[in-house]
Amino acid sequence: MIPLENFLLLSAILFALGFYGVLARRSAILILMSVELMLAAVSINMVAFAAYLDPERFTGLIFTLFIIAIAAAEVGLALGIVLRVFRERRTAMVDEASSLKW
Amino acid sequence: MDLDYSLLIPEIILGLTAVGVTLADAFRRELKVTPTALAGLAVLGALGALIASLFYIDESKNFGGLIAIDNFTAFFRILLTGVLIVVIIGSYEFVERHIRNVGEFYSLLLLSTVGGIFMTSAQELLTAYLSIELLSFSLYVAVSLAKSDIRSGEAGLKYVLLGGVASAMLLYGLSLIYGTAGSTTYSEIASSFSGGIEDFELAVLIGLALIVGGLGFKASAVPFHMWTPDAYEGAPLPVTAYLSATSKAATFGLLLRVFSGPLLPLIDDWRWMLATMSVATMVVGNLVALQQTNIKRLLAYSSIGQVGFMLMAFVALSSDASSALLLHLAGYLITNLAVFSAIIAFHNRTGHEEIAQFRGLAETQPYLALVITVGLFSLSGMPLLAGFATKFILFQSVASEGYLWLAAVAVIMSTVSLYYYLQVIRQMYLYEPTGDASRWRLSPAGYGVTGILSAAIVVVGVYFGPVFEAADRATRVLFS
Amino acid sequence: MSDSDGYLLLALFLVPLGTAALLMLIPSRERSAIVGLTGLSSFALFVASVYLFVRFDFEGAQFQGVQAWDWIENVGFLGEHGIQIKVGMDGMAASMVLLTGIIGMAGTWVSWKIQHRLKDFFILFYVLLAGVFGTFIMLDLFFWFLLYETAVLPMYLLIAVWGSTRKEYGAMKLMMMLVGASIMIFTAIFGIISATGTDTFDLQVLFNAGPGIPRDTQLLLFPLIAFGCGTLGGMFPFHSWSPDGHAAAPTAVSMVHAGVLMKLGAFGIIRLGFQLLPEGAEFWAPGLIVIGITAALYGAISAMRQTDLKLMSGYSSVSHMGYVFMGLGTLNVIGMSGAVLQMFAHGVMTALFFLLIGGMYDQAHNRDIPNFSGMARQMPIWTVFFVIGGMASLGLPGMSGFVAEVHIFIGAFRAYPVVGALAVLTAAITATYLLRMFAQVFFGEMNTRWSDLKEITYAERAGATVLAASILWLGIWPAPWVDRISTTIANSIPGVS
Amino acid sequence: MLDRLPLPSQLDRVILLGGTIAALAFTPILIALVVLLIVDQISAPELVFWLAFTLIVAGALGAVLLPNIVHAALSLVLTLLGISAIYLLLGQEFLALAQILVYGGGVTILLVFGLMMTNAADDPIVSDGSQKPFAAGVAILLGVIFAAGLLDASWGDAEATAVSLQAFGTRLFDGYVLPFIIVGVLLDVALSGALLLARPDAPEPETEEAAS
Amino acid sequence: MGMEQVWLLPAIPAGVFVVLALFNRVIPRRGDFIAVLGMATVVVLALLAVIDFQGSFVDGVFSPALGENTYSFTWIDIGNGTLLIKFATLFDGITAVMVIVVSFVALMVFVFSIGYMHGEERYGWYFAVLSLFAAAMLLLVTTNSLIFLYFAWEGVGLTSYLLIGFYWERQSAAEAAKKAFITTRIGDVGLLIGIILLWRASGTFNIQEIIEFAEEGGFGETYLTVTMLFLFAGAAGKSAQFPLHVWLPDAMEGPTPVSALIHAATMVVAGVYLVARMMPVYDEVLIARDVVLYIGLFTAIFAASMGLVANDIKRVLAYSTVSQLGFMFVALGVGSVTAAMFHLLTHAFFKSLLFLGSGSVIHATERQEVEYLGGLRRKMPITTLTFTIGGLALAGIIPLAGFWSKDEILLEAREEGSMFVYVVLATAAMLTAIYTTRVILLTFFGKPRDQHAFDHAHESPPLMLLPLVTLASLALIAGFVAFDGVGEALGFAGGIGQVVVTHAPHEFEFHPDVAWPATITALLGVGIGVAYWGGSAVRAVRAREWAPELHALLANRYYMDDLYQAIIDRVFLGLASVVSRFDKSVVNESGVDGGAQTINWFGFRLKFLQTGRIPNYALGMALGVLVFAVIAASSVS
Repeated sequence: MIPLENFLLLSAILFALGFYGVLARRSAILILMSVELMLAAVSINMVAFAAYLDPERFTGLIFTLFIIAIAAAEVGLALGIVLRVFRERRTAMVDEASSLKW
Repeated sequence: MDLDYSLLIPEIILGLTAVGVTLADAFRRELKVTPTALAGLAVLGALGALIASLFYIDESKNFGGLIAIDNFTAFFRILLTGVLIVVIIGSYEFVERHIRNVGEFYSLLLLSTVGGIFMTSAQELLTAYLSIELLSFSLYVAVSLAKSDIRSGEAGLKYVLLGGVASAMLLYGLSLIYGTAGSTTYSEIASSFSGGIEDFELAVLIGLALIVGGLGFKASAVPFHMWTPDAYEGAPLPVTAYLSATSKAATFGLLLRVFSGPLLPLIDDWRWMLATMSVATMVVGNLVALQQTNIKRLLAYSSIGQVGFMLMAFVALSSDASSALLLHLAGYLITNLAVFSAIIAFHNRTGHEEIAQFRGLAETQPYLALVITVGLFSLSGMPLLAGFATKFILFQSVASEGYLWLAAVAVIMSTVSLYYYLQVIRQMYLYEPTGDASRWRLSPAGYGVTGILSAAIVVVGVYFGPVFEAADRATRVLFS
Repeated sequence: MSDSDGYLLLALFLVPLGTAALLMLIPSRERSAIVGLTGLSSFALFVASVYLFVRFDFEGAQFQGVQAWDWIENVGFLGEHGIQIKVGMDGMAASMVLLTGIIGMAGTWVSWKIQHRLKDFFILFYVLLAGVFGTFIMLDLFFWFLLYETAVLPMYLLIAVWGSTRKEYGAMKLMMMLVGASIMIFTAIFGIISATGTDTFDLQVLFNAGPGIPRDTQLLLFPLIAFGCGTLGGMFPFHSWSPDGHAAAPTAVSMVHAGVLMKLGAFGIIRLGFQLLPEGAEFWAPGLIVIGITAALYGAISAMRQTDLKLMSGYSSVSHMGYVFMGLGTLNVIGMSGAVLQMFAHGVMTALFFLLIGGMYDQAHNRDIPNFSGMARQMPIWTVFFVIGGMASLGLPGMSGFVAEVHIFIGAFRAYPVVGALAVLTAAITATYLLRMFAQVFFGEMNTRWSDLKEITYAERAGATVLAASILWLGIWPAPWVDRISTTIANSIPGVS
Repeated sequence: MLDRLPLPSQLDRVILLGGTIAALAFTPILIALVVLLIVDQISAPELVFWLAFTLIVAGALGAVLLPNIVHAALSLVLTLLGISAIYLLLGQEFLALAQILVYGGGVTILLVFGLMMTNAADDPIVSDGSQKPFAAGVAILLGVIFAAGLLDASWGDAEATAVSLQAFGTRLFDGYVLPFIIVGVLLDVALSGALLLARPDAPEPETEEAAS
Repeated sequence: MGMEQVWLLPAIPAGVFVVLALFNRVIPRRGDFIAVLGMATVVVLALLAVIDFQGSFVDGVFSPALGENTYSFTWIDIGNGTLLIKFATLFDGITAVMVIVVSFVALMVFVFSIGYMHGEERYGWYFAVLSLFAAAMLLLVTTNSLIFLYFAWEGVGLTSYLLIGFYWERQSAAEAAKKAFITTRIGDVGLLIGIILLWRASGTFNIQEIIEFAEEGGFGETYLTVTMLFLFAGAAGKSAQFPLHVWLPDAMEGPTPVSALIHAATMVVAGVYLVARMMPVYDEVLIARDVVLYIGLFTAIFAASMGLVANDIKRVLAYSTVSQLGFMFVALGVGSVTAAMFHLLTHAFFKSLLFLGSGSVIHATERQEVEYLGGLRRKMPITTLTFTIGGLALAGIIPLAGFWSKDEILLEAREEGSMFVYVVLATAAMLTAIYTTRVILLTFFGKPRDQHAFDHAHESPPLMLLPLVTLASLALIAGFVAFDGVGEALGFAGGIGQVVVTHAPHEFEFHPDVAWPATITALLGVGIGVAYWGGSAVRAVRAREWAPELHALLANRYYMDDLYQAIIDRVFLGLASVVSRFDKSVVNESGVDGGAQTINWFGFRLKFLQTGRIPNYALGMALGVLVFAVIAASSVS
């Protein structure tokens, strides 16, 4: 049977990749997508732990459910803000929206 | 499993008020409600919640093992609803002028307050996380709600994206804690950790690092603070005030619950993290503040510095230190709100927010100048004002726990802070006003709020006994 | 002095606060009302301080008129009587209170001629006075320090708004250095409380617990107190706020600041340093001596080259405060009594200086020594007072300065003869620069440029008279001060020979 | 805005690209895994796991590396699908379902719309930020440490147990009602906020010049 | 009025001072009569005290009943006895002499001043300060406590400062006053140090107790030597001994009566008084005494030589004062209080006489440079007569007062000191005779050189002549108090040698082997003077042309003033400006402002971390977590 470590490894990799996206990308939407990857990594963790270590209460599963919901909500909200910025600046590139600094 | 919803009446009131405000706003034309009326409605709701929460003092129940109803909760219920009331009254004129959608705005504030209260009262990671998000989401929106201010959108963007990253980090940390402790309720986590973590020490430590990072973001602690100045500057003034008040208070409430509860057994593993963060925070916050020219940004950095002071309480975590922390928190909120309401009043009249534009305020509006001066002096810890007493107690309790060096750093930094506050005071008192030097008056609300708050500053500064008492009773719950 | 006098002690800092509060209610244009109120309350304070000084029975208990009101207790780390408003007076405090009463009154009088925002000035001024009075008589460490800081707080605006010349710079520097210095006091207080492990700020409790602090801790904490309070006392090398600050400050503020506030620093060293940390004091006393004599010489020599009258008296203050620290460092009852005497003597003397300089500057808007000559013809009364002050400052017998300095010298000789000799020499240097200034400013051909200067106002004359009178009194019949101070020193400071 | 949605022209290219990736990457892996399966080195679930693993990692790599926004978005879809496969593997059908619905259905479409409305169609190629090297370094380090932390721990040798949908439901609705309510409120906040922000300001003079 | 009420003597003029200082503008005649009356009472009381003093001689030895001659109260008492400062008075031979001299000369000067200062703007103030001086001086000579001695010591210094600077509109006067005060002050540093050192070992300020302590050998040898040298520094400063003599000639800027009282008769002899008073202690440490001796010796001849060429009549007298004080110190140096006090007494009379005489000259001619005077004898005979008497007394012509006292000193010098001392002293005596003659000749004889001044001249009013005559007569007879017969006639136990002593009292005997040479040198000096400056002083002029450098050297007072000036300007003020520059640039700008700027600079650098770009912010967060994680990991494995 599949050992728990495999899933955890997967989530670690996924989280790192997501973080890489956040750090490396310029488009706000791509950064959002990377955040989604990180959240996905979390969900994998949660589910895996729940399934392996906490089968009778499986709080992790519920956690995951909420995470999915919140992830969706976050995307929606963020897109709204991105659109506002885009309307004001004609760009969705985060490093071009940097009038606030120092 | 029966759930006693009566325990949540204050939150329910807030929530319903939010709905009511939204509806009233939606049918504005039909019902002919003015924005001011909406504000009034919101205030009524908040007031109701405040009064309602008075009935839960010395209660010790919990709601389905998720929400604890105890003195700690009561303390924050009163604190946060109070903040809400002050912010709304102090800023309704501003809101009507500069906010896109008034009803939405007020309902957001109400809901975020609910989120804040749940943060401080949660007994379980999932609830805690969701309350954090409720607060954050409302603030994401509120920050970007400014009409025709290009900075607002950018601030919102930064806040929401980085907030997303932060909550991802936090969640990953939580998942590790969940995995290692096998549960998400504080008490069980505590018991399982106190049993030792040899099997998966590194995993737990990483989890701690991630949690510290994620919560550090919400508390805007260095190096997770960088959204703060931009968000504060970009957000409409009331939101800035609210950010610096509610979101900080709630976060520290949550931190206290978490670090004095589930994570207490691991104190030696996270103490140094918080110590580092605390020192870095006060140094960076205060030093960079020296360079600011915009009052909102200045206050942003100064609030970062304050966070540094408050984090000390966790390094020296103990019942005394925590009650001192709550005392300082209360004093800080009062002072901060006083300053902000004064600045909002100033902005309503002049539309300025550059420090240089405060020239000669002592000529044109001596009262406002006095309030701002009192507030800033209090923030810098000058005597007779809240800042001195609360800082003194906080630092003393930290020193008494054996962290004299940390207290020393804090004192040095609070002295540095005096310098930039004096820059503002200088502008107001030393120079003649540019443009018209004619006197002007505040709105009654402006006089009321600022007056009450500055009075409170002085009272807390000289006779802080009652507040300290309350804080003490609140924290005794945590360390019983 | 009966305990019922404790209520009077309480009044000493409640009255100024009340005055400030009342002033807020008076509309600014009611000048006469403002003058009346301030005159009344300053006179009341003066009378009270004299009464208390007289009533203090130096053969009685160490602290007299002790009254305590519980303020905050049994919460957090605070235990029984955690923080209380506790007043009480010992011999030192008695003389300091008297000093404050005198200078406060004189300062009030000379400030009446201020035109710009008189009311706001007096509000801040009285908060300042409240802080000073309170610090001298407070027996609760929390409130002690609170009031200590309160005495510094109004300084910035007082100087920056009503000051002269480089006022912004002076004010900012003064504020930052003094508040910066209280970093050390803060830290030391935290250290003391946590080292004694007491759950109360009651100073009398701490006086008993303090000596129990482990030696190394004391050695660590004492310098913090010494430099922290010393900065306010213009201790070399942290003195540099003092000349600029005084030069910039308005008359009354210079008077109170040089006259009383700098003494607050030395007072703090005695209260917190010597009374709480005897072993630390014993260890560091030689350091104090060295700093003291250095400051004395350094200040005197720097004063030699100053052309601005206020800068000159600023540096001479540094020099004279050097005597104070030296006296403290001698660790014997003579020297330390001398130090406290010097605090009083220098207080009235320097206050007189600043009063006179201000009285002249307000008309001439010029303080450069080379610009003046033969002023004795134009302003004889001014000159006479100035000479009295000067003679006191250079330690002429019959004036306050001599009595204080001779004690310090004797004490110093007892401890370290060489230092004593240097100290006496310093007195001669002081004479040199003062007499050079006299010869330039008062004597010689009258400089016609100033022929329209008037004699100082009656209010100023009155103030100057009070100060000069106290200079002479202390100089000719010092017993009242010496008895009160020396007994207090002898009884209250552990390990003083 | 649907008229501005240039999917068809994009789509075929995307399908081509996906096909090639599948052909180039998966075939050898598939073959390798099948061989392993045949020689009984791994069990069937493991085969599925490794397939999903590859899919997820490949999709994630595409999502964070591909210069073309649209491609990135689509490869994100691959990842999300792969994750639902993982859920299935762990026996959580309900979650897998939710994952596919919410992500594959909702989130992705949202993202694509967002892309389109921010003119990604006109110039879909986005260069990466200047701090790419740091990003890579930090990400790799994080990944390594996390992996280390997770792998050196001794999790015991428990088995994954499936949770029945109705058990899930009961637990959710008696234990976690309050969170459920909170999330409801939260979604309301998010969506109304999104609407509010996405909608242009009520026409006011300064808004025009702010928008322009 | 007995010896124990002697505190009244200072008290009265002190009271006068207070009254005059405050109210002189409202009192008629500016209150000068109050001052004079006050002084007169003092004289009377002084005489009464002396009579009481005479009564307390038991067969020729001064042995008052215990506490009979003293009055005391406690001024400061710390830690009951740790530091005990008592005011106490003392009355013995030395005091008697001083009291008489001070009160009497003061009275004379007061009277003279009424005429001399008439019409001055600050007439009342003048008398006020003069009374204050009298008070301080009397306190100085009557107190028994070193602290109060210092008290009075500084008091006379202050009054001297005020009176030298009386004409402060004159820059020179202001400068002179400053110079006097500071120079004496430097000496006073020594005095105070000495006093405190004495206390440090003996634990008391009471002179008698200190003396006993010293005689019991309570002090260490070296310690005491150093102490007494410090003490002598004070004396030298006040009595204008080399090298602190520079202030006295300049002090002549003050009104002439002041010079007569303060800078001739009384204040300047305070040093002599002090050393005499402490003589038993000096006897313990002969090194210190020798220092006194040789300083005095050098000063005597050094000052006399400058007197030869000085042009200002008052300056000549000033130099002679310095020189005569030198004589007294020589006497002390050889251990003879008697001789010193004797000379002090006579010198007080004739020197104040000379000053008052020159005062009346100046009053008449408003000139005081001898080269503008001359031939005044026809205009002002009485002044001439009295001045000449004084001059001859100073020159030591038998049988005038000066002769006897100087004779006594020469005798002591030869017996106690060495031949060298004797010779030098004799030379000094001759020089004295020379310059005295010169002044007399140039002023009163020969032809008037400044016709205008001469025409303006007139004899002084009787009020001014009265003191002159009185003092002149004293200058004639005062010397005879040396004879026991005279002393007994006056009611004393005997001659001054019997009364004013620290060692065994000794009778007066006449030593022709000393007297003759002394007389001869004196006459020789007079002769030289007449020879050079007689008539139109041709020889003097020629002498000047013969050795101009020498003349320049003397006229410029051996360039000592210039040297001091240079030291003050270059060294002292140089140091001062270095220090103040250090304070400005290092302590203030680098230390304080620099610190502030550094902090600001850090802030300035740090703020640029806030780039405004989301990825950077995220990177910050990532790094934060990473660092925590890495440290944690390293802590684990």
